[in-house]
Amino acid sequence: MTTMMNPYLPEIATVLEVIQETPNIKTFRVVLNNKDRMAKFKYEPGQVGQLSVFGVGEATFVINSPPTRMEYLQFSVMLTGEVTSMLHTLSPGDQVGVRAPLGNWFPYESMKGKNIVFVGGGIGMAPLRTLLLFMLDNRKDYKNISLLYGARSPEDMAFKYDLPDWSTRKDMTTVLTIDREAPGWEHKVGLIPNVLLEMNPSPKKTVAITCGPPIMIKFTLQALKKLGFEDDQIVTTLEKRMKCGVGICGRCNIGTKYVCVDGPVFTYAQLKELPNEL
Amino acid sequence: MSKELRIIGFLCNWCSYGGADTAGVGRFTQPTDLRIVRLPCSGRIDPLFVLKTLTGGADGVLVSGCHPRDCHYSEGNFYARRRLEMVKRFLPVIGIDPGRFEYTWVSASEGQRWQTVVRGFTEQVHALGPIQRFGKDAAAMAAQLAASHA
Amino acid sequence: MSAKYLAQGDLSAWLGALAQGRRVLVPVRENGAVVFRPYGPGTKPVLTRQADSPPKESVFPSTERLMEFSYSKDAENLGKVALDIKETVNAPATVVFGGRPCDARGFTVFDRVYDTKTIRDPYYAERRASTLFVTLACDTPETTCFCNSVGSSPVDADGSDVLLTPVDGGWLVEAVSERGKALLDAPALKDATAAAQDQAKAAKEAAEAAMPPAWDAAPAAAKLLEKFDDMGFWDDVSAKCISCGACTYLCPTCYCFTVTDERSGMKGERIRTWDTCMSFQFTLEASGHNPRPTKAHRLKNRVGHKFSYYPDIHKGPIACCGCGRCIKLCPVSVDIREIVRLAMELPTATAGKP
Amino acid sequence: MPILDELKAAIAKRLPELDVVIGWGKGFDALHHTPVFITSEADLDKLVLGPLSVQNLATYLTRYPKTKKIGVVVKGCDSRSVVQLLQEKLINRENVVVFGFPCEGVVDLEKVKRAFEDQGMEAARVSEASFQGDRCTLTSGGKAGSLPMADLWADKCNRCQYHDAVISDEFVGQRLERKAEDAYADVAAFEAKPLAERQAFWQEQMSRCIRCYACRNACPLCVCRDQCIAQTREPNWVSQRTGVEEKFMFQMIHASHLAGRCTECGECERACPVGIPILLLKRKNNKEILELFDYRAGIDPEAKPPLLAFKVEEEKINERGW
Amino acid sequence: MKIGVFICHCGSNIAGTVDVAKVAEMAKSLPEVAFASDTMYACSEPGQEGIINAIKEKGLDGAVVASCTPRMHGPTFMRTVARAGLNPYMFEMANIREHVSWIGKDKEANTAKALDLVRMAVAKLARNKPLFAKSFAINKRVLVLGGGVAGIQAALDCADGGLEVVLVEKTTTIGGKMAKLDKTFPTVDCSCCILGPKMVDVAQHPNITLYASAEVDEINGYVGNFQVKVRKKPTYVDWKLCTGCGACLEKCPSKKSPDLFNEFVGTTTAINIPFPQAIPKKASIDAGSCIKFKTGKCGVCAKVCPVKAINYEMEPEIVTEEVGAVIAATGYDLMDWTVYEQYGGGRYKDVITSLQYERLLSASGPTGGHIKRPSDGKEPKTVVFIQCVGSRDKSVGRPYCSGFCCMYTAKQAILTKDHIPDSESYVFYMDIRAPGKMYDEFTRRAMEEYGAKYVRGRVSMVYPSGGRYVVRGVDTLAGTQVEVEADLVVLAVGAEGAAGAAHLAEKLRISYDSYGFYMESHPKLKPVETNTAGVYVAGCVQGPKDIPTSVAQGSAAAAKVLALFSKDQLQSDPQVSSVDLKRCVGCMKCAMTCPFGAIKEQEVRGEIKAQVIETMCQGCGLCTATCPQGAIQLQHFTDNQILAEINTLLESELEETQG
Repeated sequence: MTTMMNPYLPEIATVLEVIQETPNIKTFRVVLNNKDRMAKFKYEPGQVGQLSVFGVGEATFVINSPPTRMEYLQFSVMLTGEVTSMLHTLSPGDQVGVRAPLGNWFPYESMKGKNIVFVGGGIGMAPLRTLLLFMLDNRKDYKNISLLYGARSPEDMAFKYDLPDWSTRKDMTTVLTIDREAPGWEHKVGLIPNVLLEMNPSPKKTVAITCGPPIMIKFTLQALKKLGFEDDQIVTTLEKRMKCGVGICGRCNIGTKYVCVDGPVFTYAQLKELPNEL
Repeated sequence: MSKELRIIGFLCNWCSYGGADTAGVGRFTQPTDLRIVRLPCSGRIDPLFVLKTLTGGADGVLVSGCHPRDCHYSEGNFYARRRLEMVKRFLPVIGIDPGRFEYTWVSASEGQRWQTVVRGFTEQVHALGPIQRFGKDAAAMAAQLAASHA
Repeated sequence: MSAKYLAQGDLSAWLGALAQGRRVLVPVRENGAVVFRPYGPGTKPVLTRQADSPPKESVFPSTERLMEFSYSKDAENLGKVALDIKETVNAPATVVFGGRPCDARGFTVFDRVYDTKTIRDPYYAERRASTLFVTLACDTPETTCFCNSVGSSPVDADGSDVLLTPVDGGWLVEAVSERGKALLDAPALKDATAAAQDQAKAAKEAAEAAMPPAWDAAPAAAKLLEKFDDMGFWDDVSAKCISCGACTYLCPTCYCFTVTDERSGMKGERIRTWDTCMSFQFTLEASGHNPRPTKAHRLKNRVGHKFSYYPDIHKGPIACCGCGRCIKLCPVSVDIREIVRLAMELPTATAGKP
Repeated sequence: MPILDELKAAIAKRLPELDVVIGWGKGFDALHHTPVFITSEADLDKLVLGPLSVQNLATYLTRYPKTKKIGVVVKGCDSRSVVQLLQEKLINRENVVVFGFPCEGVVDLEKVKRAFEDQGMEAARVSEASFQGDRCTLTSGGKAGSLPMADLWADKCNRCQYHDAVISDEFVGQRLERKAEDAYADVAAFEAKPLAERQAFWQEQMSRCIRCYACRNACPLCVCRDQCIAQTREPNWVSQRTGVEEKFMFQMIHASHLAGRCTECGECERACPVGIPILLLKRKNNKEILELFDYRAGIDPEAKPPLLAFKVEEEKINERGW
Repeated sequence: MKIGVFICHCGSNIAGTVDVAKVAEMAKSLPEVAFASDTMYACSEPGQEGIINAIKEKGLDGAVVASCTPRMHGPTFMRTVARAGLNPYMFEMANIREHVSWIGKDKEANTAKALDLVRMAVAKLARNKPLFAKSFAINKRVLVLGGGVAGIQAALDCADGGLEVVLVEKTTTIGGKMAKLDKTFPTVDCSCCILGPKMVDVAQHPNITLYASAEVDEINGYVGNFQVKVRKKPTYVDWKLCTGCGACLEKCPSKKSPDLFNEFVGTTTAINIPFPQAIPKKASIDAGSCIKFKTGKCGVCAKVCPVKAINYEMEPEIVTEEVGAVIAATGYDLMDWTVYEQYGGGRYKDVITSLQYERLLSASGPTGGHIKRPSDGKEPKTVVFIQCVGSRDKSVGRPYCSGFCCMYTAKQAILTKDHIPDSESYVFYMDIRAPGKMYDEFTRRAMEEYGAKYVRGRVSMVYPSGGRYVVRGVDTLAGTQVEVEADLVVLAVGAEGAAGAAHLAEKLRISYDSYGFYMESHPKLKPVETNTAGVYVAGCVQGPKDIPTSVAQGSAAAAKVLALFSKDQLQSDPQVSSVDLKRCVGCMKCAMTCPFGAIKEQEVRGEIKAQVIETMCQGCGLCTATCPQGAIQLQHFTDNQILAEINTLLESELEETQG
């Protein structure tokens, strides 16, 4: 008889709060209905979860609230397909399914004592937010923390509620940028890789963590290389079409690696080892 | 008439839906089996709607549009006429009585004609009785036939 | 327990006995295709050739319900809707009778993925536990058979519970597993004579000898990875592929699936269905991006998964049982043997591009 | 000169202007041919032609960009698919070179399998096969057997009206100029059965369907393929539920989308790995199309498909309808 | 999604035979429904307020109203929903009055049916998306087709309203049928005298461009932005030069040309000006009868023309005009009465049409206003008028009443007496239809003052006898057979759509009936609109009507155009088709069937894809039914929405079979 959990069976959760982050991104804060399980719920920064709207289906999102702040689990959802458009119709009180945590996480243990550079673009900021907040909550474990966060326009910038804190904190450096000039914008204007080169972070005892749209990742990697970062000093997190989330259903593999169990977090060195099928 | 059967009508907004309205305004009594889906034009009807509805368990499907040459969109019902005729002729090969599907033309002023159409079609479907459904019913039938052949 | 003997005339008696209280799936002919169907009185099993569909459905149905869900409203506040989910595991006691060694072996490929130390798929696992395989050893290979090249043989008992070997007037019946032993306790089965046992041994040897020469597919693992970026190679070998799913759905080892919700009114079900990596939709992302956009990418994944990634992850075994159905039933005869051999730079029947 | 050599010569002549020529080559055993893709003169050796050249190679034409220059060898029936694709402007006439030949017919491998099985021979274990004159000789398991070709031709060949390609840029060999009658007797015979029996027939046949969509993907005119509505949720015509009605819905989609377009190459049915006789559904539509509109698909590249056209006065459709 | 359901009692109209409270109660259990209630009159102000309040209080995303037909109050409730702050398309209606409560008395069955209709509406609404109208600029010019009195009126009113008008007339002069009439009823004033000044106004109006002897070849585009190709037929006279002096007419040796304007009563010259008041007053050559064209010799007109305007080489010319609206006023023609074998089928010279008789009466006509029999030029003493020739006669496929014949026949009887005081007129009629102002009085005058003998009955036969015609009919009032010996028989021939009307309608993409009359948008409430936005009708093109009504419609159509053009931008209906570019395979079958030319090819990253021109799409959905991939979807009537309605109805049964 089975002692292990049915890996396909979601926990039922209630939407606490819905935040319209940008015109096409909404954030959902949910709690598991089973209080005991919610209390015991454990996960690591960078792990993902599957959100279910029963009748429509499941989709994968990173848990972008840190395990150090357990009032709720936060997921940010960009409007792309059937499940996400249904998620966007939800309001507080609505019931969803949650299967989490899934996948691996950021190797924060090995980052202890190092300088950290976060480079996030658009919705790619979501996984970085988890780790950033986690590090801020364990601030003494890390040395300098800097964040470069870019979006197409001010409206497309998510997590606006975090930005005042991040911008004013003394224990981190925050640079915000948008692609093109916009009225009222008081931060940087320019593409992320270019701004990153301007920031000129030293690779010495530093880890860069980056996530964003494929084209941004491509040029950010180039920029980081130019700045002298080694492949194993760069960490990123991938997105793939997933179904089961537990390495069975067979679609999210890149060669031998299943993004849902072996990922989504990879160092650039690991990525380079994988066949070229992103 | 016996127990209600499931009859689904697809009506164009401009003529036949209006004709059904006119029938209502005129209090032209009709059987209650029919459920109407309103569409802009008979040309909007993908023949697959008819097939999906019948194989999905409806006992009858009725399509009605503007009379040929009177289409609100000038040509929609011309295309519909060909497509619907084809679907009607197709039904026998999948084992569905073609009498379960009819298509016709009723204008917005023809309340009386609408009444006649609904009465006639409902009677026709009742004469055929409840449809044998793909899935359960037909599986039983297949088993029965196999047994009788064995 | 010693081996038993089943006379041809006693076959239906044994099948009838096996069918008491469980379903017995046997290969039967339907309009030219041989498929597994529940045994009933009068059923005539086809034991002379490999079934067109393997008995994959017995443990891994093409469609199965994972759970039911239902919504219910708060009478006081209609906008407040509660959700309830119910797990639906369904594992009827089953015997799969008359499959071939390759068919039974297919599930060993599943086992390494579906029931491991870290993850257990309860739907699969429970059905696997409730299903027994009475397998018929092969005598003569079909033109598409190549089990001996993927680490198996026409008389391989791996994955089976009982093995039948053709002997004069019937079959030698040997239990392979403990569970299989229980099946042998039947009046239709007689104790096997030594002669029958010798005949069976000879038959097994003959069957193995009848196979075309084996080529070891193990080195393909590395070779295929080397060819990963050689899209010219994959374009060539996939040129005739029409991207249907016949190869994967008829494969005893292909285990990929998709999950879909179907809802009617306030309730519905979450179901899982076979999926195929040959389909464009398999990896299509909501954004429209597809990491495997062409049939060349997808065929690469099918071959790669079977002969490279799976052996790599599971340290050896190839995710192919060599049954040859993907070749035999492919509408355009895409031949996985040729592709693997080409990747391994071995000579092929068509010498060069397929 | 044997037709095959003529064909090789014709292809060799046109090959320099083409990116690829699609023909048939030897398959995995003596009873199978398989598509081959010829890009150089050396590849010409792979070319074969005969009663085993069953696949309709026109199905590959739409899988290339329209700008690619492609040669394709066609049987009479296959050529109609080419015409239909041209009619629908799905391929560019100037980028396709059609190689025609007088086609005597192809065998139905299912018939071969069964006929030899009756002689105690397994076609799946064939070691040699030959098609000489009107007989087919097979060696399997050390035994040899012979059968008249008349018993083995595919049904479509027995009723073939287009042995010679209806369109070709290069035609090799002598035209057969032969024409059988096709009164759709198979459709009529099926429809003579009681209604419930017809439905039960499909119920039983479709219960074998594994939704592999080989029927669709082998079809030269199923040009939606990756975008087929059988596999979308938007629109959501077919659910993933297990019922036969769901599986059958796709066959209705296929038949419906092919109405007035199907050229009866029979690939859908041939490709089906579990032997579901789905061509019947398309034949039924074709019968009606012929009756209603006096139209056969794949004959005239300039014609307009009847379901994409109309007449203000239809001769054969009762205007008042029901 | 949170849906509100509102079940209307409609007083007792619905509540009488539907248990509305039960429907509302059961609706509460439907998926997505967060609020349901019944309401006395949903369309009333309090009813609408109730809907608005519920939407606001319950935070609803959409509303279903189950009441009357959406054709009646659909727009009303869309505005209600919009007032509550929702997109108006987040609304669906269930028709439980016309389609339920009014057509059956079985309350239980009606209630079940009403609930089904509500379920369907809810299922559909759950898949509705907000739709937004797009604005586009308009070209404030108007095309008027047909220079009869309706077209003239429309053109003048539009021009006076400041619009640029393009007036296209098929023949060489405007004036239409009215110009051919001698007098008009019931005032008996000179037709040409009252029309003439208006024709001159057209010629002189700075805002009007007149193309006579021209037809429309092609119309593309959509409301606000039509492109029209006008084909100017060759007149062989350069109208820029022609002064209308008439010198050519006098000298033309070909005097046997058919006289179109005079309805073929008599003949005219091959080069001619139809009548003295013609606008434009320019000569044109009838190539069919001109000697120069037939033999290559002659050329007299070219020699005598003082301004050298004759040009035998003239070719048709295509002019493209861009307009924002079109008024079709192409009028009517008489039906082909020769199908009446019993009246001689056209073989008797003295059996003529009423319009020919008008020309005989007219002072500018071929007889100079003297009534002369066509056969021998003698003055008729007994004239028989036969009514309803090709009207109200199913046997010739003309079941409708042409409306104006009763009145002009009375007028012609009066005029006959005026012209020939010792004449006798007989009128065979079916009914006298004279419903206008002073109309009935007028017919009575014909009988009472002018002694016209009205015989109620059909004429069964007319046959010649000794230079006269025996008209045999029946007097149904007296119940006797009647025979009258007549010198002249005048047939009141029924009207039908003008020749070529059907063809033009197809270019305009509007529908027409089997008699060639154009369909108005609504027979009562939208009499001059058509179902193609920006295309209007005026006058007899829509159906037979008399002069005052035609003029009124001309003005009405003009008013509609002026109202349309009062805005600088129009909004397109957002309920149009839209293409999923990811899924379109570019087969363009949609474009092949689109009746409006609203789908064009576009190239997206090197691939052909379909593109909907939203302003041209009329929302019929033919493309959606055509597209095999379902990649083009008519918004608001998507496949999934319709499938949801179907599935909802089949649902209870579906659940039983799932495996």
